[in-house]
Amino acid sequence: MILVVAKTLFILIVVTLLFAPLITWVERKQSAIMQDRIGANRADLAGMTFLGLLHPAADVIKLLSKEDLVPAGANRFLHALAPILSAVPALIAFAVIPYGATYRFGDTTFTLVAADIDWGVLYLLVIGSLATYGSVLAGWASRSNWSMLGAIRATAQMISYEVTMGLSIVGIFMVFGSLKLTDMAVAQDTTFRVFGFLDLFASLPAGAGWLNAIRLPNWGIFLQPLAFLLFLTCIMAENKRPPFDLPEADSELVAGYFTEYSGMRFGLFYMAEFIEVVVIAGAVAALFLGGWAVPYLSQETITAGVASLFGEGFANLVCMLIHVGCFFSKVVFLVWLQMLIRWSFPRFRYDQLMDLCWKVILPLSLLNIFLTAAGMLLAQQIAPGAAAS
Amino acid sequence: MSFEMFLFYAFAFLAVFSAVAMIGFVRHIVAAAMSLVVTMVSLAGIYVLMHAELIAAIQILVYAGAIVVLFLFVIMLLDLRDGGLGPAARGQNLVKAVGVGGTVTIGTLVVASVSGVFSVNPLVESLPEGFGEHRALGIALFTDYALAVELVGLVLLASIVGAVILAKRKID
Amino acid sequence: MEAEAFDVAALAPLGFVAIGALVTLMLEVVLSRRAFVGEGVDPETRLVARARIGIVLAFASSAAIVLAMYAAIYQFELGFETAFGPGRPMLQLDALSTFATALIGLGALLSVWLSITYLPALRINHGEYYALLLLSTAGMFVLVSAVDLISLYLGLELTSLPIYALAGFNRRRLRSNEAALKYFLMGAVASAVLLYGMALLYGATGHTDFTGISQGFAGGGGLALSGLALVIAGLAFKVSVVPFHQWTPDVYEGAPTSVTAFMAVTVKTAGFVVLMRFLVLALPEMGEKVSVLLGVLAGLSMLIGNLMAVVQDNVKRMLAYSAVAHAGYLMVGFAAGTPEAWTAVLFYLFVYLFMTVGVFCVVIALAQGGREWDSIEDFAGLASQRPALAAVMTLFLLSLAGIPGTAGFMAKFYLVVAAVDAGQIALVLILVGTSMVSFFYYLRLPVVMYMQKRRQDPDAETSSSEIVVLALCAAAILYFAFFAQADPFGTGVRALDVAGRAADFLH
Amino acid sequence: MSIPIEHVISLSALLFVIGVVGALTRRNLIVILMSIELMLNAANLALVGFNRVWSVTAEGAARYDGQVFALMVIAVAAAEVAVGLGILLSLIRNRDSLNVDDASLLRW
Repeated sequence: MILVVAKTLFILIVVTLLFAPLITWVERKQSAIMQDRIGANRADLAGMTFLGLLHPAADVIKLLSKEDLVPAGANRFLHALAPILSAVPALIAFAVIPYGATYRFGDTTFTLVAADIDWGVLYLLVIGSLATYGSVLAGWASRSNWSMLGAIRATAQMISYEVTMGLSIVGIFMVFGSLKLTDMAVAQDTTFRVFGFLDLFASLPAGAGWLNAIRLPNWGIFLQPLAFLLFLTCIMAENKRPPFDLPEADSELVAGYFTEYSGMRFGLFYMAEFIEVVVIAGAVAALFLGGWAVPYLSQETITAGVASLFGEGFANLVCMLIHVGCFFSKVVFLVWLQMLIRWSFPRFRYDQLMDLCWKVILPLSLLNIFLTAAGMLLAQQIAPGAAAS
Repeated sequence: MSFEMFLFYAFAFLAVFSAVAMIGFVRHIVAAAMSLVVTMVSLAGIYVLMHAELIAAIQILVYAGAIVVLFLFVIMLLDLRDGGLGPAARGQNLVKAVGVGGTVTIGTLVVASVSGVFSVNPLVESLPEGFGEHRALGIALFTDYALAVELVGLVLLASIVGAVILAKRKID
Repeated sequence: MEAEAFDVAALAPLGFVAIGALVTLMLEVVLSRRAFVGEGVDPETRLVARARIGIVLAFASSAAIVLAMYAAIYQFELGFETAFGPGRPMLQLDALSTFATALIGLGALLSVWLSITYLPALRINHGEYYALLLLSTAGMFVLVSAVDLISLYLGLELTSLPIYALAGFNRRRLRSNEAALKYFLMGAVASAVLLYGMALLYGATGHTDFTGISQGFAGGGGLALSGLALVIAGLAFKVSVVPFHQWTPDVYEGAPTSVTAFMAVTVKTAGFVVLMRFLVLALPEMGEKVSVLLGVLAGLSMLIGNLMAVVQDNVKRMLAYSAVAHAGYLMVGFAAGTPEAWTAVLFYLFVYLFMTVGVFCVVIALAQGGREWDSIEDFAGLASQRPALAAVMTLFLLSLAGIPGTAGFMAKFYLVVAAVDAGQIALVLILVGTSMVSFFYYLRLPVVMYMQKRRQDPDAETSSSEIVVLALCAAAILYFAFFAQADPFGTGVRALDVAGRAADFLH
Repeated sequence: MSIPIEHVISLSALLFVIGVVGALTRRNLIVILMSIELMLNAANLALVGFNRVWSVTAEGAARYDGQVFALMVIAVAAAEVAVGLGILLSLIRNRDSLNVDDASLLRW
């Protein structure tokens, strides 16, 4: 019980108190670099700006001290509820994402994930579908045209991309044969032979045996490259950040569904968005980048290696630290990737957005499912039990 | 009372309360939709308690995530400023609804308990390994019930075609 | 012929219409692009192009239906009998289901032909019409062979959902919107009730397949009985039996007439066949109690249907109440519940198809200029202007009334004989009495057509497809009036024997 | 200890009745649609609940009739809502009211 609480608190604190504010800073710096500006550097403590790292703190103080306005004629209850409904799913989504493997310390065994449920991926989809309510209600309860338009766009966009998001990762379920994220991470802690498919035609000639030595980590991104692209697109569209920010398109709709929010309620929407960036990074890392897995160094290898020198308990601890570090470096990389995308592409037009979803991603994800099924059948022909794509 | 039972009653109360709220006493149609969501989610909780995890997930995904959002979407599209329920529809109907609902419920329960309606098979206490999990249910779906899955596909196609032809703004 | 449990050929009829639906959907898209139906084309050209596309789609869907019917008839002749479904039987392919499949196919085929000129006349010529019609037909094919609550429910929804949309297909017309709305709301409530009944049946017996239910049902018990009542109520709604008939007049009047014709014949056939199978397979022990319940429904339907029909001024509305009355007649057969009664019911459904399609075809033949000519006054003096149309209309109405010399009489005759044999004297008396009442309203139209002067002037030509349908229906009615049990042309097929073979499976 | 089936079915019956009452007494079309959804949900609850009762065959293998049925119902419910809202929208285009009593062109 204590372990569960500790794990939950750890991930909550890391994500909300560490990552989310940090990302606002990364975003500012990233945009500054890409636009050839200097970027956040004004907030200072006794003259020291710390590279602009004080801005997140200043933001929080500003948001907390601002007046909390509720527009006249708004539905007060729903207006107050909406930011909470927006933030809570983002916060609880991280519960199923494993940030470390299973470790043994003496008699206790534990897995570094807050809730190790069997249908982890479905849980993520469920949370994603519930996240829609925050924006819908915000837009509707504000009784403002901007908000309403933003909410209508948000609804249509989120429902559409939810469908394709679910379909795009079906290939991953098929390859790993599980919906459990911890299982997936364990499965990705291995490698596979890149040229294994050659076995289909003939066993390799002796001289070409080196081909067998070429191995890649058994990661989702290598097994399902198409799914990776599609899933990343969909989940970014779910988060409604640029270039998919039609619901809050500032040049047309002021701030979309949360136009009529101020103070900490506005802050909650803002925070939800940034937490979602981390959640996206975590989910993509867990599904496609091996989660906590270190490429070419499986858990047994690390543990055995360290244990031979310093004993088993210490080996597990080291292994745990390496895994957690590895996971969060992947998260940081993916966050940076999202920032890069966010500042590189112009906003879609609405019809382009919908066309992308229904006419490009949907057929491609169906194709991906089909190809994966065909590939798995083929792999079974070659060597029963071996995974290949 | 075990924790499981406590959760069941809590969910049951929430489900019934918000269902009554939906048809009885909310002032605005969006509030009615939100009550429906609460009912759906509580039912999903009950499904989890009854070892039907997949159903629970799908319940939230489809009902809360798609169906009610669709309702909200249409409500927003129609832009019902006056609350949509109409002022006259409330007080009198509430009395009527509570009256009819109460009578029918009590009647049902009395008849049921007298006639022993609920005397069904006893519960199986030792469920097979992994009962209700996605894997077992998925295998059942695509082996024994494959035909039903295909038929559902046709139903969905029919509804898409029907809904598009009815709701499309310009058709010729 | 014994087939394997997982024999895809068994699903040929269903497959043909389902694929046909997909093909028509795709074809419409492709052809619309080709024919420049898009932007920037003047409306006149677009209308012509649409009409052409409509004809192509009608032919495509006819082909699909004909193939399905051919497959069904082939299966019928082979004596096909297989429980279909991977792992567990969901559909039972046998004489009854193939017979009903062919019958429903015929109804759908005739409705497609009715639509060819009717849709352009009402300016609702959209390709989705045919796809929806085919999907609904596929649902009925599922329904007539369902031996499991799951396939029954899915078949029912697949049947109904497209029809809800088709009823509202004339989007510009408020009546059509409202018809769709009423049908949808009541239909959805009915199917929810049906579903709850199924859940209770499942809870009581532990099975969803009919035979399993019949085994688990043994003792009865409150749960099973309430489930059964809800299921029968839900199915009764679909076949518009009193007191679940309120939607019928509204939907019949508001929906486009070709849709009315389609659902009047096919949904009724499918609904009665599935009810028949459910009663016989799932509740063999329940004969007595259920038969009383069905008898009450039958009596109410005959009385209310016929009495309400008398006061109608709109032909489609009148036909709706007459449909309720006919559902009552058919329920008499259900109350009897003997093999002969089932045979009579199937034969009745067969004849009813021709009469009903024929009547609606006449209404369709008068439609033009975006408007229907469906009030009684619209028929005034029709005989002087379009004698052939008035003549066949009279024939159809006489047949519906059950006057000797028409197939309708023979159908009713066999039903009465079977019911008398089964001892349902009271119901037979009601049947005969209300049939007398029905003469009033059925004969009102011929009186108006022949005795009154023409007031309005529909100059619509009767199109060739309509002539084919009218001729076919009229010929069938005359033929089966005299040769229901005979075989004058030596084809080796006797209508009543075929119906008997279909019904025979049940016992 | 697991939840007694009687309680589950009572809850389901209660929800079903609430749905029926809503569908019959409310005049707003969208609320009627929601009530119908509630009825379907009640049926689902009964199906899943009964599946707990009939969860194993005589041989001890798991049986999923009720749960599979419930899944089908969820899918069909989505289809039904789509068609229902489509009909509603086409109606609203012609007549600006959501009140079911206004649908009165067709009577007796």
